[in-house]
Amino acid sequence: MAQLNMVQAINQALADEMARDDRVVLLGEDVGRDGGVFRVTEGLQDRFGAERVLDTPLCESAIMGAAIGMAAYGLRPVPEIQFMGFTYSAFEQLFAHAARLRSRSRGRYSCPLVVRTPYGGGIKAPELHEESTEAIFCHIPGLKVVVPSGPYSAKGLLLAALRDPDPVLFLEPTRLYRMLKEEVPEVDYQLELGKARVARKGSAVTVVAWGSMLERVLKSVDGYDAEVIDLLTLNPLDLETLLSSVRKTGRAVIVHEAIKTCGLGAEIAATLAEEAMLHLRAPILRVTAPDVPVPLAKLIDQYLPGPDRIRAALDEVLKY
Amino acid sequence: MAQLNMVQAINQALADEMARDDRVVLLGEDVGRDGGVFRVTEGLQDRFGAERVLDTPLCESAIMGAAIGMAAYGLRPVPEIQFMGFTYSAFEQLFAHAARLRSRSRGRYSCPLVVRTPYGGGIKAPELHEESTEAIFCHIPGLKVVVPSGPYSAKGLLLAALRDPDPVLFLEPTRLYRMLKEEVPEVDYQLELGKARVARKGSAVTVVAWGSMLERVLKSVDGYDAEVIDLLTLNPLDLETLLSSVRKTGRAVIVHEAIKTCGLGAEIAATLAEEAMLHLRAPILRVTAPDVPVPLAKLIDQYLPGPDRIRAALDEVLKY
Amino acid sequence: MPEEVLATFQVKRVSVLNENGSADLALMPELSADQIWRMYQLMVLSRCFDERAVSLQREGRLGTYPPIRGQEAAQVGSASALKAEDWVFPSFREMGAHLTLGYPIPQLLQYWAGDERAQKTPPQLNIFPFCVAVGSQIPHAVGAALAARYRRDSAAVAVYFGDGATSKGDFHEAMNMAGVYQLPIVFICQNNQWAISVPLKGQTASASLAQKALAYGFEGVQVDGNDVLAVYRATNQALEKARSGGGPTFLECLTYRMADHTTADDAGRYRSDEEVALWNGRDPILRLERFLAASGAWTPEQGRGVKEEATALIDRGVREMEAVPPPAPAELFDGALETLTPRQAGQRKGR
Amino acid sequence: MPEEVLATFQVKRVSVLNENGSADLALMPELSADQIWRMYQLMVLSRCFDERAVSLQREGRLGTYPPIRGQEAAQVGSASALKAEDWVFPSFREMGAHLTLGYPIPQLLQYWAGDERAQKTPPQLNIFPFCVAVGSQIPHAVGAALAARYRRDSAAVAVYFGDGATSKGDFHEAMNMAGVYQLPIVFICQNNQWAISVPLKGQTASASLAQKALAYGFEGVQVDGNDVLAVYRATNQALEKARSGGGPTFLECLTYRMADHTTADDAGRYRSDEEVALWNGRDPILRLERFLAASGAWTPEQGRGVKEEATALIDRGVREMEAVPPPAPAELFDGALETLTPRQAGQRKGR
Ligand SMILES: Cc1ncc(C[n+]2csc(CCOP(=O)(O)OP(=O)(O)O)c2C)c(N)n1
Ligand SMILES: Cc1ncc(C[n+]2csc(CCOP(=O)(O)OP(=O)(O)O)c2C)c(N)n1
Ligand SMILES: [Mg+2]
Ligand SMILES: [Mg+2]
Repeated sequence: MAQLNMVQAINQALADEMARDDRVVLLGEDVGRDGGVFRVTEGLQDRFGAERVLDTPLCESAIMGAAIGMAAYGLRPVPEIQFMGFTYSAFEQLFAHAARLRSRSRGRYSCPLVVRTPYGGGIKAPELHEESTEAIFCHIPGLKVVVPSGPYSAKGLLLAALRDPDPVLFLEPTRLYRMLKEEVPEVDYQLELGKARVARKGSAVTVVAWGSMLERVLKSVDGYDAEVIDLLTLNPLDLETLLSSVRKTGRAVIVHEAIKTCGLGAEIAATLAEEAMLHLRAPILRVTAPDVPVPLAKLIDQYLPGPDRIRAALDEVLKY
Repeated sequence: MAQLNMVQAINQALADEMARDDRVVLLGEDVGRDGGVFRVTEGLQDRFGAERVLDTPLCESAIMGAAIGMAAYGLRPVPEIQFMGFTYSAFEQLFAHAARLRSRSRGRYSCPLVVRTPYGGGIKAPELHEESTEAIFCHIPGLKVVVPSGPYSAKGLLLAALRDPDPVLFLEPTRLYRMLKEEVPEVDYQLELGKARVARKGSAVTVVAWGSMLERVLKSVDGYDAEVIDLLTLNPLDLETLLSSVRKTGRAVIVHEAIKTCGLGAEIAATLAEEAMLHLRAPILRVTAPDVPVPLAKLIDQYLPGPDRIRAALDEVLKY
Repeated sequence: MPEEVLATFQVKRVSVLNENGSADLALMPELSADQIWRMYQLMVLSRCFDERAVSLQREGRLGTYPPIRGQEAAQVGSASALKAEDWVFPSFREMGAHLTLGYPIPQLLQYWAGDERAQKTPPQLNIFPFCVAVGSQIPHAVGAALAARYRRDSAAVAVYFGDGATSKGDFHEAMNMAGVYQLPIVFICQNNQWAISVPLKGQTASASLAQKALAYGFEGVQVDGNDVLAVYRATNQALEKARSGGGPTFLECLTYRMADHTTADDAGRYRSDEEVALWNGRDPILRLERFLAASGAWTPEQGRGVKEEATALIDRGVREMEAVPPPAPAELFDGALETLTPRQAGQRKGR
Repeated sequence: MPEEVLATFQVKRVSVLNENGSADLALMPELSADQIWRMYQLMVLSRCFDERAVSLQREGRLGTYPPIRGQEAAQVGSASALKAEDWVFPSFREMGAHLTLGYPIPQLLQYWAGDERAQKTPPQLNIFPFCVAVGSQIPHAVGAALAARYRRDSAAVAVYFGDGATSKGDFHEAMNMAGVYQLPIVFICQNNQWAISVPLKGQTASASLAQKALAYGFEGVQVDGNDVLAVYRATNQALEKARSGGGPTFLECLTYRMADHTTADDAGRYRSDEEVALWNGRDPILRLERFLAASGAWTPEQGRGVKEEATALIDRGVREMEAVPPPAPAELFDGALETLTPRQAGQRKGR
């Protein structure tokens, strides 16, 4: 098995699926000739041709909208939005169309597409290049939202997403792109969407994280009897895994890089407060960014949850 | 004092503020000559002229974007988006610009605008005319989100919003536009943004609602010792009022017409689970629409939370 | 202007029938008498459908409804040029196109009665659901055209929208993309001169909508939208061009919204009776009747016959539509996803 | 084409200096020798700023930076026509315009070092923050123009963007709105022929960007964007027209991005050395030097003097920028709202 970073793992998943299924077509700004600004699609245009890896004009809404038409026609488009911050101008297409097409047409049309976009902070890039507004997309019924936490999960989840019959938003934690390498099987494997992973066993507190926060959480919980859950799919949530862990530990801390108010942590906490209330021994704490826009490089480290804040929350719930 | 419906109350607030402050300029589709599709701006173009009540082309993103430029220049624009479902194509402008302008320019520019839009279900209208995606907008730092529950709160909140130095999304529950009349003072009065209202006193359970659900909740709690909180401002939440009620009652039920997953109910429940956990005697329940797109007329009554579901939730928490 | 001229452009206008119904024979499209008669029947059927829908709405038997009155030639003429394999992306005011393509009448009515099950297009047709968010269907059509080309299918794509839609960003992004990829698509703009209360002048300072295509490097043509033969001709040409790799065309069908914007609207608030009367005189059905009458192909009696047939079809459609049982609450979840999420499945059980 | 012609259009092109630097005297804008010299200095200053920024980035002292090399004439020429009262909406690649308008050098650098405090434009200037979301600043400019007109101010508005931005919906919606209201605004498009790796042909099938203005009913002009005098002339005319109620103008400044898209990009992956070499020969600074030299107004020595002065200014700017203390964590909350929400206030306390 090869040691790959996440960029390579995603590239491999795309290449394998394109080889297997000629309905898979990539489109987006700079995905072709240039291989994507992060080189995630490098070599794919050379290998599969310009009709399967389309360099588009600069128009996120039409990229998303065209992908919807392609999907309805029978292809399996993979639109790339260059950064999550630029999905906002494609929001109507995603919300009112991609996610609703099956329902609006009562199944006559479906919309099997995978929107790929780099996601999250910590890369010291310009404004709108470090967004983590996943919660907004989890409020869209009909859309699945997936976030890998490393090369292995990236390949397995992407292959599953590419074969899902409905639209999937695939968020790629930019900070992890080249940060870690993992063993990634060359063979085809899928990680089922909607299933979380227990990344570390523990019994005193459950810590929930995803994407690039997972790595940070795992580094921070040393010395704590913490069970760490790597969500992997943000919508639908794997309630079973979450609930059974929290019923065991009685305590929950949720860590995310998005702002606090109406972040996905709210949904997780609310679900626990609805379905595991009698098992909870301590307040459910959320360790998040503050409720302000993502800052530029000079303040990004102060913005993202760091080990100090994570450990302070653990100490706090463990007081109960 | 006159008995006004909500359309009249909003119209009065706009007219009064336009008379008082020549920086207030309305813009949107059909707001001028036609007086708006719900007649909310009726008579204002005749009274204040076409430069103050601008009929725009059909372009939500530019309506919002132009309002941002006007606000930065020193005006107090009031863009109307004809239905909440059409704010999605203006989402980037609202999120990446209106809400961030003060922060991006470190106070050199500000963005005092009020986006008005009809909101919510129950009017048996075409697709995208009955959206209630307020939670998405509450995840935008820098934006306030306000929802009146009747003519009196509509006028008082709108006057406060129009004088707020920062952008406000003002959601007008369409179902209530002409449903109820209330005494509305002709004089100038403001309801402070960020303050909820105890709409009914009670001690066994706290029910939180807003907009058109408030009326439904008030009708449903007859015979229950329920305290009903009318949020009025969705962001920032009035945590004080929420917490002091729940600390007293020990039980909370949140009712909203949006879907459950990542709805505003999640934030409220999560905040309670964080700050009032030890006072809670029962699971926190959310009575919401199911996680599917808003249906057309034939199914809308089955979609929106009705009295049965509200009462079932009350019965459930009162078991504890 | 001392500076040099970089480029010059021309935009053309097509009409076949003048207002009196006499035809410019040089421009007559190749259509048999039967085909023209079929178009006439469809225009009358559309008119009947429309009148009935408006009165059903008044009686509370349909929801808000957007009349197509005045736009029958634009819709029937363009849709008559389409083949069953073609993909069609309507806005919400193309019931004449649906009828022309054979969309079942009960199902069309059922949609306006507020039942999304009616959007399940019959399998032999490739019509997308009605699209209420103005202009947002246009990129979908571009995507379908991309897919058709990718598949080497001979299908072409037609997308319908109004004058108001040309102000939306999605119109622009989609037109531009279609130009870049030279796609097999026809953009059919029904310029009915109003977007609710906003007249064309308030929508754009462009003298015509057709010239907007110049921004995208392909042809834009203005067509007399009340002239069914001109609309057919232009659409047919554009579709042939699309199928033969000639790329996209933008058609501006200049017509008029004779009725209110919807049954919830009162156009008397914002436009003059004179203007409406003027355009009543330009009724597209009247024009075709004059053309047919001139060659003896139409008599008032035949006209009545066509209307009666149409009425009978609509009557039956209404009966069938009203016999459809209302959806069960669990149908809220139909098509939410191929496989419901656990939460959705739980919510469904509760209904 | 048997159909009738609805309309014809012309799009013009303006250039004053040819590639050898000789001027078409009929088109020379009214500029004193001092003014032209000032433009020259600013172009050199812009070049120095740019080179320094790139090397600071390489040393890790700045973040990702988008070079303006090659676009100095387009930026200095247009900004030289602006008045202090005018409102300016940049994209992210107009450092030459900022320098021309007098934006403090340390502050400009500070922004690219990742410090948003640098976006607090000095009070005497009406420059909006840099805008990274391509095209999204264009509607703001339209709003400012609406406001200026509403206030009966004599200010005009200029908005800058690239060729890529013309594909965005916001470009279209804003252009269209400016046309409808006939606003005092100049749209300045720097067509540097690339949007990252996408060449103009992949961006639009339109033969020129200037002709896109035809879709909005106002004038579009193509300007030689490497000719500072032509850019000045066209911008000045457009601003005068704007101020006198003549409505909007779209200027396509045809230029070339001589460097990588940003310091994170490698243009060698997608474009040929020949193309780059060709445009290196068309360097806008070279062209102005040739023009000045022809009348004896420029010697290599003077050129060195100008460069040295510029270098000294940039040196000082770098020193001042690096002397600014880093922001305190609590500054995250600066400008979040005029009054922080209770939750924000609590979060601020924790820092
Ligand atoms: C994005 C969007 N904004 C606003 C509306 C509300 N609305 C419905 S139809 C309409 C006017 C559409 O005008 P046009 O495109 O000319 O089509 P027509 O109604 O004339 O057929 C408006 C503003 C909408 N449906 N979608
Ligand atoms: C909406 C949006 N999409 C994508 C990007 C990423 N991006 C940054 S610059 C750029 C190309 C812009 O091209 P152009 O408008 O020609 O300006 P130039 O870079 O040539 O100055 C892209 C795709 C962005 N910043 N904003
Ligand atoms: Mg119209
Ligand atoms: Mg460019």
